[in-house]
Amino acid sequence: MFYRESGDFKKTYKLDSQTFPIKFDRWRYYFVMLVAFIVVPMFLTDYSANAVMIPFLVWAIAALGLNILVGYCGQLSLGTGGFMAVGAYSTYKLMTSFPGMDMISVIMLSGLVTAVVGAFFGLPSLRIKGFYLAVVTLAAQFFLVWLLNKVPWFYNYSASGQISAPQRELFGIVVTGPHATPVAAYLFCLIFAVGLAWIARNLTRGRMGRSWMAIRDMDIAAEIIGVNPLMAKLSAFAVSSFFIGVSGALLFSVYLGAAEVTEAFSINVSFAVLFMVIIGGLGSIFGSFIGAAFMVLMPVLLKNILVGGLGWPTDLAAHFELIIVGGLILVFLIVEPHGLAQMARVLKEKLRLWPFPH
Amino acid sequence: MKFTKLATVALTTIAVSVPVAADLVFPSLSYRTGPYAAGGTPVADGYADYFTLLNERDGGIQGIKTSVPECETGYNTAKGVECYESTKGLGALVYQPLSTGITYQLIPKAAADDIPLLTTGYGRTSAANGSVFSHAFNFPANYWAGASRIINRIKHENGGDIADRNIALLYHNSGYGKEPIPTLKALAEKEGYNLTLIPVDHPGQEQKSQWLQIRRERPDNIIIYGWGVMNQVALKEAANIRYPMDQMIGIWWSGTENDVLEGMASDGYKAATYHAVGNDFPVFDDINEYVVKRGLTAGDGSNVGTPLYNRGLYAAALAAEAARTAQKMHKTANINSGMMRDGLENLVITEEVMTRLGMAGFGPSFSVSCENHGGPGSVGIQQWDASAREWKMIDGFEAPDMDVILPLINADAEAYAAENNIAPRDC
Amino acid sequence: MTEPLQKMEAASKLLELKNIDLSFGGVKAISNISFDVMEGEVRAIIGPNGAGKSSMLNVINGFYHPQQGEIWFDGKQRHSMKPYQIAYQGIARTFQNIALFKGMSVLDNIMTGRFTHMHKNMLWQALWKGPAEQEEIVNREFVEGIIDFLEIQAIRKTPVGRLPYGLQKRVELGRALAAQPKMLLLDEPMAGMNVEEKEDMCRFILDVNDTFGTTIVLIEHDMGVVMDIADRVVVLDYGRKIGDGTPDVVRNDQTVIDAYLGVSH
Amino acid sequence: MSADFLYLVEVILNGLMAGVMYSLVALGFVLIFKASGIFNYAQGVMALFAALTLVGIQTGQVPFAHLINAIFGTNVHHFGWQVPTVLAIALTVGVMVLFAILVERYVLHHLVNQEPIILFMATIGLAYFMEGFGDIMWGSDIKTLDVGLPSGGSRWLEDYTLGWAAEGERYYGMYLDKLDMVASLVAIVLVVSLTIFSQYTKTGRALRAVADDHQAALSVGISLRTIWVIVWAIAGFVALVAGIMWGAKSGVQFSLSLIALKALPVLMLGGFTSIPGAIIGGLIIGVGEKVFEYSIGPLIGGATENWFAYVLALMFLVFRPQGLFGEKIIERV
Repeated sequence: MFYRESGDFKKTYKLDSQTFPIKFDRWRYYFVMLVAFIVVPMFLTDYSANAVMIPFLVWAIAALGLNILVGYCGQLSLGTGGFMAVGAYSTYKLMTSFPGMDMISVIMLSGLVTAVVGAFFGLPSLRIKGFYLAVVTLAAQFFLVWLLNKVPWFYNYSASGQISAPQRELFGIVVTGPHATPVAAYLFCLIFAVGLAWIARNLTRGRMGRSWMAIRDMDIAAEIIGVNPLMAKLSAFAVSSFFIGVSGALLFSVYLGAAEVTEAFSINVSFAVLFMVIIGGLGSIFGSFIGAAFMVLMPVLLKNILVGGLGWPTDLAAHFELIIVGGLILVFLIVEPHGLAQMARVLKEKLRLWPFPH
Repeated sequence: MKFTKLATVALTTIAVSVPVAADLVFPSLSYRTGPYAAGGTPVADGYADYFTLLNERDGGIQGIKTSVPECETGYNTAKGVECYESTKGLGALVYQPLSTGITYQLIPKAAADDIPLLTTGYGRTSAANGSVFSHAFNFPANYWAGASRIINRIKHENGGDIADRNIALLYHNSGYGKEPIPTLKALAEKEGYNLTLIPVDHPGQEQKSQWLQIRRERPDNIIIYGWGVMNQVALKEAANIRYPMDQMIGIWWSGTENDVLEGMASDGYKAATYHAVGNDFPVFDDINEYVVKRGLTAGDGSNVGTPLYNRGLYAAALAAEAARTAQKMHKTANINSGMMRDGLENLVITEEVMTRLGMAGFGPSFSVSCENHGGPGSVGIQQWDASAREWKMIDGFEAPDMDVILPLINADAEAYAAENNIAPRDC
Repeated sequence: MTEPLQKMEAASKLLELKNIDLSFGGVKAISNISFDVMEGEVRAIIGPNGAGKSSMLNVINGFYHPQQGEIWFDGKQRHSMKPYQIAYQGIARTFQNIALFKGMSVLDNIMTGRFTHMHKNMLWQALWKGPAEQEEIVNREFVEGIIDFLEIQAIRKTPVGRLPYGLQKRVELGRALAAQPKMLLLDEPMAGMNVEEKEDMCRFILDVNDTFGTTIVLIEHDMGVVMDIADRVVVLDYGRKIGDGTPDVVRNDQTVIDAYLGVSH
Repeated sequence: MSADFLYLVEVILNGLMAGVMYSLVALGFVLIFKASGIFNYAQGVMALFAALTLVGIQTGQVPFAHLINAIFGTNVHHFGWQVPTVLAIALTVGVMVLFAILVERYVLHHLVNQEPIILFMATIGLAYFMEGFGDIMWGSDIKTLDVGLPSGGSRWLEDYTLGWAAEGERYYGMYLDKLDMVASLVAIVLVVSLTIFSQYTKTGRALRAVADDHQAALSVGISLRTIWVIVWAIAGFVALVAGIMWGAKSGVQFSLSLIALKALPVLMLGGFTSIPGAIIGGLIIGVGEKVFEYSIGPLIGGATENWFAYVLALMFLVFRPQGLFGEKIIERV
């Protein structure tokens, strides 16, 4: 009923390879963009920006990055926390040593630095596969955290190793630091989120994406039809680390404002982002956003309902939050093992035929 | 994307509940879950119970009821920021985030929202410099004062001369644990002892190589800056290698009821503290009468009088006293967070004030000023008496070595001001 | 009979293998085999199971490196090259048990075959609009040609995992053809197919050989097919070459008959 | 002998002991991976839950006390009786078997023949669920675990080795922790019995068949349900043993579930599918970690154990990409 699909034929190949071939989907996409860029800023309060929307966007970018590596290229990585720390600390060093540099190039440069570090730690992935590859990235995670904690140069010799983001503007609007208005910070993150989502979309449907998926599905066959496995894996590590570096930079400069490497970028971050990618749906851009939404917003929503609404004691509420999140993961899994994105796809298939059974 | 829209709309309606008319709001950012639950729960209980006492006994502060909305942070900085944003709108007067990580996040935010931060015994030490940190207070003591007081205690135990003694610092390898290192190094040059640093990674369950190193090098004293499971494991390993307990001194976060072992194993273990121990103070009789008997305790009432419970109670008492000062200064009972900041900046705690609160001798007397938000930094020493199974104060509140600490505080504060181009206020 | 011979004299040698030795640990898979493949020829390799046919194919496309012997391709001797470098030389293949990318649709699988012919770097692809999209469309048209050729237009967008066995074999052939190879290696393309599907596959192979002029090296058990479409046949048994020549010569060769009828050694 | 050499021997011995403690945790992972191809992320939380249950039963604690008090406003905490250790352990094993049955019926039953990443996701949900459930059931304060295990350093060994070092050198005798020695004995007994069980008994062979291919095992008539219940029950028991050993060391509290992180490098080094690999991997990691910390640690700032364990596992993996004892990955085209 929703999908007026019959007679919607594509005449050119260019049209056929659109992101949203079905007209209804295209309109829904434009509507979501309208809401995200115009409607949400209108209703944005301090709480909904700093506790809901900005963390969702930051974690969505990280999930997007990891999805490229785990979902599209099949290389399991548990080093997300360490790579985000590299992004955050390079932002801090860039901001403090080049105060004049504008924020967009600071964040992009931090992403590039992380991409180089990520590619370096991707080297062993040629020989080691599957769960064992996780050890390479875990070594990266613990080593990077140890290094950033131990070498005082990274945190400008401050006593406790904490780094805090000084105030910076972009085109005259304050974006980082305490005086940044929620709308400015939110839109700054949103631009990165939407831009990077498009870059991920384009990369994964072109030649690069197909070579990644070929490596994921059967790397021997991929190698035989001309895909250089080292280049494919390293490019996946580099692009994924670029995204994760940008998300680490945004987490530090816009979302939290200050960070301490052992606490803000610990191994739990790596596991959390991996869960977002798996629950959201491996190998789907939309899945990364839904996974991030589930893992970031669900606890906040539950907390507000249990503590704010029903007035439960905070520790009971926190425990029930864990139970409900764990229970939901199990339920979603049994209903649709391939994650929320696949569940959405199946739902869409039904809607296209609804109310007819087949 | 659709899912997130629903979530935001639902959220904004709940979060912006109507601020309770004219209550004095003291939000409590507590952690009762996660790896540090055992440490956070008693502090949160003490904090909430004191305000319940004020409501029950005096009908609030000067007639205005106090309310303590609690928000679970689980000692996690992201949840801490979320709790701050969600309770800020309820007319919060002062924040005590109970975690160094969250304090660093909130210092710039709270200054922008004109809400003061009170971080007694933790947080950013250089916040003691009031001209740079207008909205952050960490009286009566901070980590550097604690470190210097511990060194003075060791000097006192060895006749004032600790030249080329070996002192080891066993510290939690995080921001909190590394905070005292610059001070201890500065004091090492001045006093002549040599300092070895022994970091322990989170969570600190496995410290075998650290304690083998200690057993080999046999340092004369060990200073512990630990938190969570690391403390229990450290004391257990020390008992295992039969290291003399009375040569070990912990900071106040390593000298709590959770850290000492069963039986006589940790008898003689000392810890710095900025408040008294035990419950033979008049205020506790009121707590029992107005709070425990009426079943209004935040916890199960079993931790009243323990070091952590007293710390929460003391923090609440200081905040209440500052609110009373603000009410007197601005001649209105219904104060807002800006007035509360002035109250904190002009707080004077004397022996009479403490006796009025029923806490005579519970904490040092001090006064806060525009440029000194850290107070005198006076710290006492407590010792664990295993036979009586309780902590005993063995050394009064004395000021630390300020001429070493003050330049460090000012240097760090100026670096922060330069980095964030803040113009220091001329007090 | 004469027509394949003329084709042979005019053409030059595309591939030449000289006394190849291949062993895994102690086991000798291939011992001292030499044979050549003419350009534009349909060369068949036959022999009982375990004779070393698939290993020979893996040697040709660089997946295994022989311990001894030389490989000459297109007139140049090949030194130790990686499989993907060999693909760029123009060798494509299908696999005995289907090696399709299950996570992708039929169209994507075949487009992956175009990998060696697309050159836009990562930045262009990230931008997408402009050269990268242009290149994508040009290659898409070529692939559509192959899809029409193999008559699999209907299943263009279905995920490969869902297709029946016969269609998967066809998609795999399509992917190999998409690489526009000089030489196409087919590893039992007709295994597990019914008669009608076998006829289709033979038609495709012959059409590819005629229209695109691709040299074909074919491993096949079905003697009827081999005798019909192959120009020359190599017979392997226990890793040794026991016969080489046109189908008729090989059919009457006594050693080949003994090998097939199971005379004990 | 010079003191330095004796110190090195002491570090190596203690490294071996620490390695044993790691492999105790790793054993649970290997068991479940061997029988169902699942990397069980919830193994650490199972150890925590088992230890909490043991202490709860032993001290007669009322389960869900906090919840009951919150709902009914009562103030009930303990039943008031003390359960002897052996009975408490038996009851806890019963609880873990019940847990295994429930997990099989409500989670694994629906996920037969899914890819490992999907099963891994199921264990994530299970870990979150058990974490919240354990805290609500037994409360989140620190409990001391007293199961009659010896604690403290072995005095006899210290006095015996006191005179070994050359004169004039400061040496205080060799230090070994009694608890670690007991843990090593328990671990060795556990490994030997599990290896025998999986190699030579009928169910053991069925267990290995299920690990390779769920459907093939089903087709041969092996009942997947009973195998998985048996395996998760054994893994629950191993989790209880690990919980006891680590709990005796640091008290039973939330951070007990973080010991799983210590087991990861052991798994990577020893391979996911071999029980002896878990022990030998643990020993190598334990010794390597401690010797590196002893020799190079102080020069570069200490606390190097965490990342060096992974670097060590990585060094081995580069030569054998499937771990020391894992099955060789055969790639047929």
